[in-house]
Amino acid sequence: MSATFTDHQAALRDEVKKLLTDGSIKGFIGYARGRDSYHPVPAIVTRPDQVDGLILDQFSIFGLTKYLLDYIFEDGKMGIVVKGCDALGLGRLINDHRVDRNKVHVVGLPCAGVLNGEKVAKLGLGKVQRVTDKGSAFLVEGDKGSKELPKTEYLWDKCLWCENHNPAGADTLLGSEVENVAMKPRDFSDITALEKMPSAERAAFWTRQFSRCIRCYACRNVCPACNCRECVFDIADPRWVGNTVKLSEQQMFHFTRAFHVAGRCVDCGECERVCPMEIPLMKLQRKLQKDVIELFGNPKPFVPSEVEVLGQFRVTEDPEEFM
Amino acid sequence: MLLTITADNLKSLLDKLARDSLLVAPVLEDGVTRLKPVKAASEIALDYSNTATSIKDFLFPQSEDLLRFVTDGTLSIEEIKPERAQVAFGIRPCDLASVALMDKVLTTGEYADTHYQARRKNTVLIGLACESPADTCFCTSYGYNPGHSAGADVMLYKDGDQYLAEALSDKGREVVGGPGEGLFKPADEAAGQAVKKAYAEKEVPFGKEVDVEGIDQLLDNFFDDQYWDDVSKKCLGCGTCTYVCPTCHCFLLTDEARGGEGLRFRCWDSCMFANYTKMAGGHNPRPSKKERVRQRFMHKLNYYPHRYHSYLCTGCGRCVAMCPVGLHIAGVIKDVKGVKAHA
Amino acid sequence: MRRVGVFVCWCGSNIAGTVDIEQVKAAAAKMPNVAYVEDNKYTCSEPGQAAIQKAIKEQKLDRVVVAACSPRMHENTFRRTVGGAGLNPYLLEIANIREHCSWVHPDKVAGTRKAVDLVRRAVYKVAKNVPLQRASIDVTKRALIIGGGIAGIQAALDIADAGQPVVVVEKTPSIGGHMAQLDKTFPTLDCSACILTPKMVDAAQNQNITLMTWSEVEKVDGYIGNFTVTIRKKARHVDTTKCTGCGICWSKCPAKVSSEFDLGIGKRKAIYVPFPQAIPNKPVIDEKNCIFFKTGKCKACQMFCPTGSISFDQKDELVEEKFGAIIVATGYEQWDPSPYGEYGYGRYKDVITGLEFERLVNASGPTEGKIKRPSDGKLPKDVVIIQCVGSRDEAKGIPYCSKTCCMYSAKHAILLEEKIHAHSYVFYMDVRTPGKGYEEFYKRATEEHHATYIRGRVSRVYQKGDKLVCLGEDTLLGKKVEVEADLVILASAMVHQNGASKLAQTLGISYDQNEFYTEAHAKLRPVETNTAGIFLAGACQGPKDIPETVAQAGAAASKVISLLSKPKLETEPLVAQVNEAICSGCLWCKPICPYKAIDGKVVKERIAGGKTIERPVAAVNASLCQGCGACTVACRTGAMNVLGFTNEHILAEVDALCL
Amino acid sequence: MSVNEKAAPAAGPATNPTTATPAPEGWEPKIIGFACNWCTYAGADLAGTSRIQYPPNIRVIRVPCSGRINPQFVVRAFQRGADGVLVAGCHPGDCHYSTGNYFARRRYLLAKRFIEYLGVEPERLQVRWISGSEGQKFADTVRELTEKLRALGPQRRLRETL
Amino acid sequence: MPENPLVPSVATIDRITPETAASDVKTFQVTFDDPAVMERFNYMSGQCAMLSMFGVGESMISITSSPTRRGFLEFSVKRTGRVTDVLHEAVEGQKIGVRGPYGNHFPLEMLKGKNLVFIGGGIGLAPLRSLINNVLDNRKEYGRIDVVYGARSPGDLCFKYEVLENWTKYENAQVHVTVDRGDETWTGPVGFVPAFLEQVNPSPRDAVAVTCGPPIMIKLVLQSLAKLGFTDDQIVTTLEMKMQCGVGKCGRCNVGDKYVCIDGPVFTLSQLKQLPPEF
Repeated sequence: MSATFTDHQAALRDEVKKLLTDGSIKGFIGYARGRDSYHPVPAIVTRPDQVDGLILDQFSIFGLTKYLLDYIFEDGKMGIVVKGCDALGLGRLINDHRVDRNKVHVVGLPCAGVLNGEKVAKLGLGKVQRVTDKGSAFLVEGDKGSKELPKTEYLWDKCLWCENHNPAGADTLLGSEVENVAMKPRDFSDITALEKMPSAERAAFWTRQFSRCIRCYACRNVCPACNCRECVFDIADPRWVGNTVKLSEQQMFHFTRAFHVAGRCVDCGECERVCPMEIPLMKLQRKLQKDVIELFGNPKPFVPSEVEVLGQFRVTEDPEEFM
Repeated sequence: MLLTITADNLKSLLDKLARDSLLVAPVLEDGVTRLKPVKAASEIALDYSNTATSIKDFLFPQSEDLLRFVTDGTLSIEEIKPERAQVAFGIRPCDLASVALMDKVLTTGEYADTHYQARRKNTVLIGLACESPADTCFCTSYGYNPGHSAGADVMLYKDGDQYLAEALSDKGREVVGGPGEGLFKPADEAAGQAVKKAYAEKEVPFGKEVDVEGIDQLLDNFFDDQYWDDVSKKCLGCGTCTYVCPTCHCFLLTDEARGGEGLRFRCWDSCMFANYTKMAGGHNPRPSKKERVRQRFMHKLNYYPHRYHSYLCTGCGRCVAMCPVGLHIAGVIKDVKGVKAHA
Repeated sequence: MRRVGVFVCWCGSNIAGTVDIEQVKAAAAKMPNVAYVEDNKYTCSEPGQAAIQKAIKEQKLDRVVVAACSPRMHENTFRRTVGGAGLNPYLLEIANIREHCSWVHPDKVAGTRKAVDLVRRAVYKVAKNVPLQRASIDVTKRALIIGGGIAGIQAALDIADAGQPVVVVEKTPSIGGHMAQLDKTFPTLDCSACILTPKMVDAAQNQNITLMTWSEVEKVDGYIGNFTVTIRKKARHVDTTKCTGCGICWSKCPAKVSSEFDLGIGKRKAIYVPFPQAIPNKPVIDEKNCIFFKTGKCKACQMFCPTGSISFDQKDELVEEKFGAIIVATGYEQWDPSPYGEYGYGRYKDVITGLEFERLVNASGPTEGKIKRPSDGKLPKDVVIIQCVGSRDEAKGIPYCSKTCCMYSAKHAILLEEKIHAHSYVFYMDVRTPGKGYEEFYKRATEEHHATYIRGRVSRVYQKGDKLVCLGEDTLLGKKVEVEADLVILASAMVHQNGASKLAQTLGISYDQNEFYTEAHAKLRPVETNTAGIFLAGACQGPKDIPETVAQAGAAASKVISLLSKPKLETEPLVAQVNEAICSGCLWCKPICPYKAIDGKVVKERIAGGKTIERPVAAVNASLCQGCGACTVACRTGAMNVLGFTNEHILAEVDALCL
Repeated sequence: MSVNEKAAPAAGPATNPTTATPAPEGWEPKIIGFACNWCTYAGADLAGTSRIQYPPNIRVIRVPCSGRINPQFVVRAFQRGADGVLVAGCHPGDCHYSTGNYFARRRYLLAKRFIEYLGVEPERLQVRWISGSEGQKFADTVRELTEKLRALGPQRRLRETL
Repeated sequence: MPENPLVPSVATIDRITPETAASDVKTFQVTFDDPAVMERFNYMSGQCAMLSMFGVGESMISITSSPTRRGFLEFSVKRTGRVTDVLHEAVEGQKIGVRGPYGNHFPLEMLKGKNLVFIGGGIGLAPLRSLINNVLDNRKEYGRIDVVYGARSPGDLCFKYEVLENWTKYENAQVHVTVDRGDETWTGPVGFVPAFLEQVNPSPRDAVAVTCGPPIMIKLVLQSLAKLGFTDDQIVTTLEMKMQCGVGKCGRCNVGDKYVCIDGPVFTLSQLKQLPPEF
């Protein structure tokens, strides 16, 4: 049974303290306790005295890499803790020439899956005392009760088909690498189901979703692929998407955002997770992923590569539908 | 006068209201309960602590038309007046309280926001006291409570399988006496008062954790504190807190033209957005997250109280629940008190 | 507010016939920024252009919209007009209300409505136009000619005469092309070799001309004035600097193969010159048929070569050359008429093509000019000539007229009668003789040389003894005809050169459905392609006879000469441009660019707080960029734009059309 | 403004725009065409010079290359009220800029599916390779698209009027 | 007059005067189409109005004409963004939208009887021009007047006729003009405004200094004024902030609990010192 994140907490604090003290980093991006045991939040510490506020627990889902953009013009290195999925996000930022790898100290966190805090919070286990990895389940012991939670039910969806359990290229690795196998194959059945709907029904589905959008841009702001210096939605001239929240603008917004990320999405799912209106944004991204896989024979479009799918073509192999 | 109404009669009333005017009520959709126009009472969700977004959506909509203009050679401007009357059902005490805070900004002073005023005038607010405050709720910190009814035209309190009701304004009395005629029964005054008291005294656990007392003064000399630097680092710069907040009211004006015709809209804006204060020449007086985060909390807890003598927050807890990075007002209040305590 | 002038053209009745000009004018007058509206009978005419210039000055116009024909037709004309009036030439937009409207929509109401929309599009777009300046680039003073037939030779001579260096790349061992295979040329019947070979010699001797035979163009990079071309010099296995062309090698070569030049009627050796007058008159070794290459033994040629010129180790060589301009003169192929099973080509030896007949009748050909029929060497008495074999037959995929067959068939009839008193029966669909002296030539064939012209098609050819019976119908008489012939000549179509489309893709030029290269404008730019700096000469653009080919070659040459004689070239300013303020420097635009015009650079900038930072941005090399705009779509933030077709433009156009 | 129904009120509920309402009397589909300068625009010109008639429902925007046609333009056209969009360029291999249409092909393979996925009827976005010599194909494509759109009725899924 | 304060009234641009050599500053003379609106548009020097370019947006611009000269409004506008871009492309006779007047104004009561030092930089002279003309139109009510004005180059000087000729004609009024960089035509002083101000050396006695210009200039001018002995109560300046509504609702232009649009833009230095140092 592999170690849990909490097992690495002390090591992480020691490492960050050391790095901050010896001046190799000027700040560290990690996690801190949120409003309860189930919602750890990002924390950025710059002084050794803040380090004890850093935590690591099995609910540490937040992809922190986007914060690196706040420091690209500052001198010195930032430290950051990344899981396998986050490492892809970091790869995205590096491949997009937005983050200089040399200015980041990467602390890698091997990951056997992250518990879905939203789901676990509803179980009423109270304040979490301990989480133990039982192989196919996590035993969560809280002050109001304990429960063994099967991974297939209580991990985030993306963890189930994750094939990047170990962050590649970390400067420091917490513990040792974990077995890197997907718990189940990547599943596009929900996408297929949507595709099969009649146009009008599908339209109604998306209308309902998009009409909830409040245009808070949390999805954009958390997305490692949405890393433009100046986002197209913030540019007034030309204004591609209007400020109003009319349905057509919401749709233009979501179409544009999704398409800008097409072939560049690292499948971290953070957009959907942070959406306060619970819009199933990954159903947009995963549709594009599915099509990219099917059309362009790229089995892993979510792994950042030298040239992304829309930056290349194949003369004869690409499907020809437009004759 | 206290009244009672059965659950069935309440449904009938809501059906009537939905038929006769625009009825806005909580609806559960894809796991999110929010206020939406409904056509029938059956669409309404009653099992919710609070709606994801607030009554603000309907009094101060996220975008609304202000005027229509025609510019083909000459210029004509046609002012657009807000639409028809609406009834909002299921408004929680914190949101009722927020309306009073919005009123201060938008209807007082030299200029009144006529759109907001008109919507306020044409909206009947039917409040619904909180049975089970969420663990993010802290209305009591500001002196509100789960039974707080100020701002409601009609206030409802669930009492077993019926509702205790109180019409608190002429608009409210018109509902009770008009479409509600025959549906309400007089309540036993003492029992009714007991119900109200029980709601007013209902425990709000998180409220006990958040002590707002004196925070406005504490912040008077806090503008330059290192704290803003530290806390703002984790801000994602999204607008979630401001858009779900029932009291945030920042907006921008924007034009959209097609050919020689167009509309000017008023749309919500967020002080968390970098462009919010970016000037035409490119200069931004609030260039980083630090200034923007500081502005938001100083505004709610210091500037607004200076101007209007109350906090611009009702403890609805939406930002507590929804901020993706846990940077919310309750935390800031606690932090500032902590910093000040240590200082 | 802009002051846009809208000029609506009648184009005589071409537009005014189906578009209500008054209504278009009235609608235009109400469009935003429009300050002035005028109509003209012919806007492109001198008075029309003068009217625009006058209005620009008098009405203080700062933008111009011309609603007329396609911008592909007159955009440049009107840019000059506008420029002549002191406005920047790029403050112009064209509304195409002719090709896209009046000519295709006979319904005047709908057509007028569409014309108004198209004008509105242009008005909205032009409001976003900004003055653009042309940049200048250097020109490599050297031309490349692909193809060493008469077109290539003529163009090379003309360019060389003007003092510009020129390289001719020819894929066969000799220049000369198809013209070298011909016997006599119509309508004058002078011998093809007599007029061609002097030109070949001139080309070989001209200091300014470099001939690269047995070579092919492999890759073309760059742009007008600055092409970089990779040429494959195929291994010749003969050192041309040493070889004297004495001919011992091919006389000693034991491998006999059929001669491509003689279309299989004659033989050649594995080491060979294709024909006696070949230039260069130096052999190549045909690796496929050379015994040494097949078996590793022989080397007879090497043994006997008095100059030691032969080397079996030679490899293909890739050379990279720079050119300022390119002429494509790759010519044509004769269509293989086998698909017409009924004519028995390939089945009956005495059914031959026109080009094969040329070799048969040619004094330097395999029969030394004796018209011996292939089967038994007898001289034919009755010859059937079938015209339009392939040509004008959509079923065979050749919808067009090959243009030369009527004339060469008449020539064949004349030659047959003149040389061996054979009688020709010419089956034809139409006889087309537009050309100087052509009709007279055809008349001579019928009147002086007694050729029998039968209007109709041959339906079947079959062998009967040593005769070929041609069954057909005389459609004029409405009678079945049956001719017993000794020889049947098929006037087979001229089709595109093998690999024409591949070369087009290498060059980045376009071709039509028949794989002939497309000229920039059918009438007004017949020798240019749409790719600046690349020109066309000869039959690669479509069937042509010799005079036409020579004329076009001269025309292409003159275009090249004028291009190369410019000290600098002015480039179109409609190229990509980076808004550095919002560019993230992600450089996803870079892999998209076909011209490698995008690269990264670092800009310095002061940020809030007064700190100066460095950050990467994309940079466009404006002289490499051709303005395709593919990069713009890769740019999420919209920092990459194409001048003249900016995001702002296109969004405005969409808005205008959707009103 | 063009033939259109009033948009949903800005506040509150987004009414379902796909609810079928019959096409207004005299409605004709509006098609925005994006055509590359070198092939399709030339093809459309050829249709003109050859006097090949086709329905007057299309309005063409000339762009340098199909690689220039941002899918966002297409969505914008739908937003502004286009009933159909034609995206057209040179045949693969024939691009004046060598490779623009290959990128376009990839983009539109994805974009077309994605726009459909959002609930726009697949017929409304047509992507076609039409060469400079294919005046007839241009005319046929427009006719075919127009007929399909006539059958489908007005596009309301993405449309928004002021 | 529209009921909603956010709805502008239609006005016509009667005259456009380029101010600078590069034409990046132009003065627009505007009148409301409805005379009743014109009549009711009572403003004071220092106030602003929101100009609407429909289809693009609005921009808050200070009124540069003096309320003592009625019947029209003048706005001097530097081309800096989308709205001002299209405004600069406007032609005479074109219609625009105007709403206002907004904000507070220069404290005339406080200035009365005092010696006045006006210190302006570049387009910052625009609001001061309203005040200076106002004061000059009531010349007797004020003491000595010094106008210290600077611009980057001679071509960047605005209101040249008034600055260089008209104002100097008034009694006991002096105009001191400097440029950061001279050119072949310039024979006057060269140097930055703060240093130049110290050379001009106005006396703080019975004086009030009013300054307006780019933030960096104001910052240095305040230092120079302090050096010259002006107290915080003797110094009046203006703040600049992004605005949308102009009526204290939209939330963005506050500094501390003051909204620049309704509580400003004019503040005395002592008032400013009560406020947070940043926005």
